[in-house]
Amino acid sequence: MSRIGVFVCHCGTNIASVVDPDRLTPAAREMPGVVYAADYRYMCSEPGQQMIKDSISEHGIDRIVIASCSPRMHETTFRKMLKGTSINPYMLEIANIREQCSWVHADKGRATEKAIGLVRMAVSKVSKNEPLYAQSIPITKRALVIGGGIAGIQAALDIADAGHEVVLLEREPSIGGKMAMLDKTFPTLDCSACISTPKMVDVGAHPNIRLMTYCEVESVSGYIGSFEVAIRQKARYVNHDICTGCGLCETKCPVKVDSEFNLGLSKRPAIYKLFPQAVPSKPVIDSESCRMLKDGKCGICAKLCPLGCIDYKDEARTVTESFGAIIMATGYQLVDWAAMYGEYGGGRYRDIISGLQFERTVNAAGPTEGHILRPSDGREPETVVIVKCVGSRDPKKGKSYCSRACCMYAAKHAHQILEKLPGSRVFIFYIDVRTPGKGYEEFYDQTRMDGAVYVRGRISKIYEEDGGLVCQGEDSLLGSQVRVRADMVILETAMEPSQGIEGLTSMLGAARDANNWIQEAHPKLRPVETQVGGVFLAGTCQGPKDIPDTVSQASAAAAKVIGLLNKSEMETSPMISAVERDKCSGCGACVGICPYKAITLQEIDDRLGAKRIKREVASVNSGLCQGCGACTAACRTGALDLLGFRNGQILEEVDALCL
Amino acid sequence: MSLTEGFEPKIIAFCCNWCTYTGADLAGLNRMKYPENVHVARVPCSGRVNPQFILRAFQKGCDGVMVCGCHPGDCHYSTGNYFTRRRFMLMKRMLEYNGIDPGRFHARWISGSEAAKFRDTVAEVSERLRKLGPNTKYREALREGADAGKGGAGI
Amino acid sequence: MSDRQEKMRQSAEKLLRDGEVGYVIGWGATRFCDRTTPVFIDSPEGAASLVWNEHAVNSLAKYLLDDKYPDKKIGLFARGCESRAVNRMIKDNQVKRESLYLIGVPCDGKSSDRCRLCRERNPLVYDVLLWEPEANAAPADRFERVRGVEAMSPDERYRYWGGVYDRCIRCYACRNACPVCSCRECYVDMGRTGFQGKQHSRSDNQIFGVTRAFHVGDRCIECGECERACPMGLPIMGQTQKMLKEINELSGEYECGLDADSDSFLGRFDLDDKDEFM
Amino acid sequence: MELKKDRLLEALALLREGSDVALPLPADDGGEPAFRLWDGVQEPFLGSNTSLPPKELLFPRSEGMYGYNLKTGELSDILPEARTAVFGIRPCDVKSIENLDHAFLEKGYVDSYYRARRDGLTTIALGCSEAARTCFCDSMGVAPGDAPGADLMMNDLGDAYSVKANTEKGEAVAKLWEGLLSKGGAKAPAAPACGFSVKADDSLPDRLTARFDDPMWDSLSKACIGCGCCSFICPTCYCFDIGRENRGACGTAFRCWDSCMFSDYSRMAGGHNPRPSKKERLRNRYLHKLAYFSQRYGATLCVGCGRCIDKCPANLDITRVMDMMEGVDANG
Repeated sequence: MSRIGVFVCHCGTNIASVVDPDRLTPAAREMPGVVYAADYRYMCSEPGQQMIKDSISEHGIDRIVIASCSPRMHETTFRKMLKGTSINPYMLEIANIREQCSWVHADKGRATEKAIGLVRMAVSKVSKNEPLYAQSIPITKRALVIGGGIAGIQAALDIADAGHEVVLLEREPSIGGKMAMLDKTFPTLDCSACISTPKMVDVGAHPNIRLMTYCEVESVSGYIGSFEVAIRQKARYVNHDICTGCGLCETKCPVKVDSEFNLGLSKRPAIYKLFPQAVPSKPVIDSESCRMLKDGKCGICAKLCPLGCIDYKDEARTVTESFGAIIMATGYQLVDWAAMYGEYGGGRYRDIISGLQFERTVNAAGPTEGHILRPSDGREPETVVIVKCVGSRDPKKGKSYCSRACCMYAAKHAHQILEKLPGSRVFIFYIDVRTPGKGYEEFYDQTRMDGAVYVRGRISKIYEEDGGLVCQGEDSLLGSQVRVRADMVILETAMEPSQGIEGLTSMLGAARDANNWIQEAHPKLRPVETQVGGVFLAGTCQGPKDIPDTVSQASAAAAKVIGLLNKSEMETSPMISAVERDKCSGCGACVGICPYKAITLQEIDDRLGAKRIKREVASVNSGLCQGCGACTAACRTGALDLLGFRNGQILEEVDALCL
Repeated sequence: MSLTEGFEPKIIAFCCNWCTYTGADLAGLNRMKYPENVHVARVPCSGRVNPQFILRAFQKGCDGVMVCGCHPGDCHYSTGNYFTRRRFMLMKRMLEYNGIDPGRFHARWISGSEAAKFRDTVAEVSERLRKLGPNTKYREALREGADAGKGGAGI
Repeated sequence: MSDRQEKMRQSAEKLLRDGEVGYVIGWGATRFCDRTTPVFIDSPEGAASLVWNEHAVNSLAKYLLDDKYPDKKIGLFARGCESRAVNRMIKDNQVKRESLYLIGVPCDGKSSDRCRLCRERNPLVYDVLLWEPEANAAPADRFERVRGVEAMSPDERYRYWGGVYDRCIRCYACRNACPVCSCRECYVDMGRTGFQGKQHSRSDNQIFGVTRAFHVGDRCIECGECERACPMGLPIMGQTQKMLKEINELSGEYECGLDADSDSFLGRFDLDDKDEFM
Repeated sequence: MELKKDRLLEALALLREGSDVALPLPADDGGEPAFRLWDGVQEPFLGSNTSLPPKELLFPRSEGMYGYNLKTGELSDILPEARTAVFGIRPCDVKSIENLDHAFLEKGYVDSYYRARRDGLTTIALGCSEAARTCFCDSMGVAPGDAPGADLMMNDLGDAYSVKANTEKGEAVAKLWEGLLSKGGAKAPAAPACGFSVKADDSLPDRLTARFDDPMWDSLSKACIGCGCCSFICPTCYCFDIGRENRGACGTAFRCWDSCMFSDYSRMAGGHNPRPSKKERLRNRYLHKLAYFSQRYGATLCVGCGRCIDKCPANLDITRVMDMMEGVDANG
């Protein structure tokens, strides 16, 4: 018979206020196999853990049940604690009497009754637990960073500086991401390029970083320590090994298409660098618009190129690389406000632009060399209206969340307009002004001092009237309708996950939250990790945030990867499938179920009476198996069982519940 | 006073650790309230739930059984819930074909962020089972009432 | 009928004389004229005891599992149901095609209710074919009985199946006659894993009935041997055919044992499988 | 004495006041007829013998033995207190009950559960008027028309049944039916002979055990599929397995039918099995039925009811080994 110890946690009042420990602990003492039961205010605290360790040695306990918060919170904590005792860390079961009992039930009596049921289930399950021992798997000392924005750049640099090899993957022809588009950054108003371009150059020159631009992830297999990633290099039609980036080819290309980088405010040729400071500063040919590639006529760039870098026959190639860890830094994109809000003209009025389009307009390297001009007639606007929370905080038509950074960059835009166009007037329509960072509130005060007029209320309609844009809304502080004739309107639109995030996350097995942002493992405990071992995340792909938060998250994710790659081996969870050979008939029903291809049929020698025979049995590769258990349900005879969640254990839980 | 007044159904819910169990925890974090009838048994993936556990649960005394997992496509182990779907599309029909009342077995996809959906599902199942009353099926000895111990040789 | 019997005897005798097979599995006479019993002929003279008449009802394929590692090939007379069972056991990795010598004997319909359901009289796989294939008789409506039970109310259904499983004596003839049941050790014999008690109670019988249907349902070749073998005449196929009916509805026309490599329904998945668990 | 046929139900109803009455009853949904407790209304099935033997009256498929509580260490016995009268039991089944008595009550060990049911049982035998195809009871020392071991013997005289009491229990029943019985009950018509006969004399046990290593066992057992059908419908198979049903700290131990034909019947810890293949198991079953039991108790265990011949999925036939002993093999 097992000697079980049950330890009930009060969790301060979180549990004890609803589940009565003075009824639960004695009830636990009565359960079959329980030799000791005690309760304490904070079981996960140092004295709490010490009390458990002392009781174990004192009462000869060989397995424990802790009735406390969710196992997702402190199962690892209590397992580490058990490492210091005579008990194997897996002789532990946790009854979740907080998140799934005291916090969700009001009636004290019935909640305690349920807690007793949950503890009985845990006690019956632990009676069938067995000691398990971790295995170790090799770690490939290379990291993959997906996404070349500031998050990816910062993470790649940190990992590379720590001496590990990094591959930085970017979908666009150049790294830089959204930050490269910006003019100034708040709150210090230092120029965005002065921060990001040096880092981009460092990335380009770093011996440990291999830059793979114009590439996409095609497929991912394997698991932490040995991911196999197939990377599809899109056809560039320019040989980057020889090209010096002189730019001659770009000058004569007859094609003029909208520049994605300048968000349609200017045109670009078919052979182009994303922006002047691009890294790598070498052009690519856009196969959709290049006349030579589409209809076989032209070829001017090939004639012009002194080194003959142009190769119209170039094809996409796929290369498979192995990595120990992956960081997702895929960033964000702005919502399509025109589709969301017909009231703002639905995109008909050219002088209504998004925040990023304004960044390009005010940027010295932008289409207007930094002069704030109206896209329609190129005149300098006198009155500018900035509308905040366009698409954010609007569950009905847009996104329910706040996009965090717009309050600050709206103030920045106002400051830039007032500075560059003396005598101009700026109205900012807001619901709230959120300035949660260091120096943010002071920046906002300064903007108001500079003369930006903050009007509290939403703009309900914008329409054109004799050359100007009438913004009609309300001023909820004055409680009156407001109409402003503006020459230009900037909409500070909501952020949303970048296009294609669904495909990437399903390939990696990472989950997404209700708004499609990548789901972090735990907001406080593991903010830069995903639920998939070895897959981390940084920046706005996890949710809207500003550049300071993005950079700190990038360094945090890099630190996690460095921690992983510093080890040559890593312990894996021992809760994986195991085969009982003399029960296995070798039918192979399990082989096709395993998503990790961890099960193969293996020939073994055996004896049938006096006769020597060879027969096939299933065998589980402990490195590949992630312990999902889908194979065990396919095994009819129960030869394949999941350690830690054995059929016997789960059935005990079912029986215990039904007493 | 209906027959099932004061009857508290006993429901076991096999919840996948990565989605539904997380959603249930999230419901706790948000202090949502739901009936006490559902006891959660954590499994690594809904694919781990062997349809035979359901038969066992009904035999041993559960009034209702739930199997909850990630939405297809979100499985932490990528394909676990595709198998769950097929297995329980069949087992649900086999149970009803063998006489188990249709309201007693439920399989639902509840993701880690759908705390409200977890609460509503639990409330809905508990209420429905409170109306259905206790499950007497799948638990008898041989002939209804014939006890193998006392006389008549249990035939 | 007797010239076919003669052909069978000659082919068996020749195989045994040439030493191409270790033994041949066929049907032999019993004390009663309307019953045959499987015989295992291992000498050319023994071939004379082979019998072929409308009472050769037993399906012979399952005996291959008693000798999974033969020194020489095993001869087996194969009708439609035997060949589907052989396909089944090959796919389940229990028998190797190269250790079998299949003597194709197209079936002319035997005197058992299980033949009512027959959809394939001619052997789908064989090494030699002794006579011309037979025309398939129009099979009975495949899911007629299942629809009958489905039409009942839940309580009626429970009483119907409850009555059936009251009479089950757990002799496991259904399991031991079934070519799909090829586990080394059946889950029901393993009390320790706790899935199922050894107790003969209505609920344990029900659980055995439904569990076995679930285990074999998506691989069942519908030969009907389980019902023929059951001493208590229980409608065992009623359970497995419910599984097949549902699989047909969920993923289109579905029949097992027609070849030796197609995957079973529960062994694979489609992204756009029907889903009602949203 | 004699009981008119049309007064049979009346007589059985009288019996039913004092104790349960078990009759061979047709199954309510077209299944096999079997001995079941009579509800006082249903017409008994007297056409031929039932496929499930009456042994369930004494040795049910599954019965609780004792309850226990792990926490308190308390044990509680579960003794059946059954008082049953069974009508329509055939001479071969009456002989099988005698054989069960040997196994359960003699040689120094009395099975208390069997004892309790056996004491409460009154057997009212009914002689056979015609033999089923698979019957061979007259070869096994059982008279189709007479059952000396029964408490009360009745034979079908056409429009009435002759009634002869053999034991006090029989006399008690005869006394109970006094009002219904009438004079007559002359000698019963000659009992029918079985369709075939086999030689099962006193020397069979020794001759059989002598051929323990004979290759005939191989050919006999090849067609067996190893199910428990023959054991569970055999009136004289009495093997059982013991299991436990736990519900938390308390539980009950039960015993249920087991069959020596199962592959795991004689498997020991560590996997060794003295009877690893069908050959050993079938040989053991036939030798137990025809040799070992008579060597130990002096009576052949097989009573020739023919149920195993009728119901075997592979049509094996125990009489074939007896024919082979005589150098004749009916199967050729």
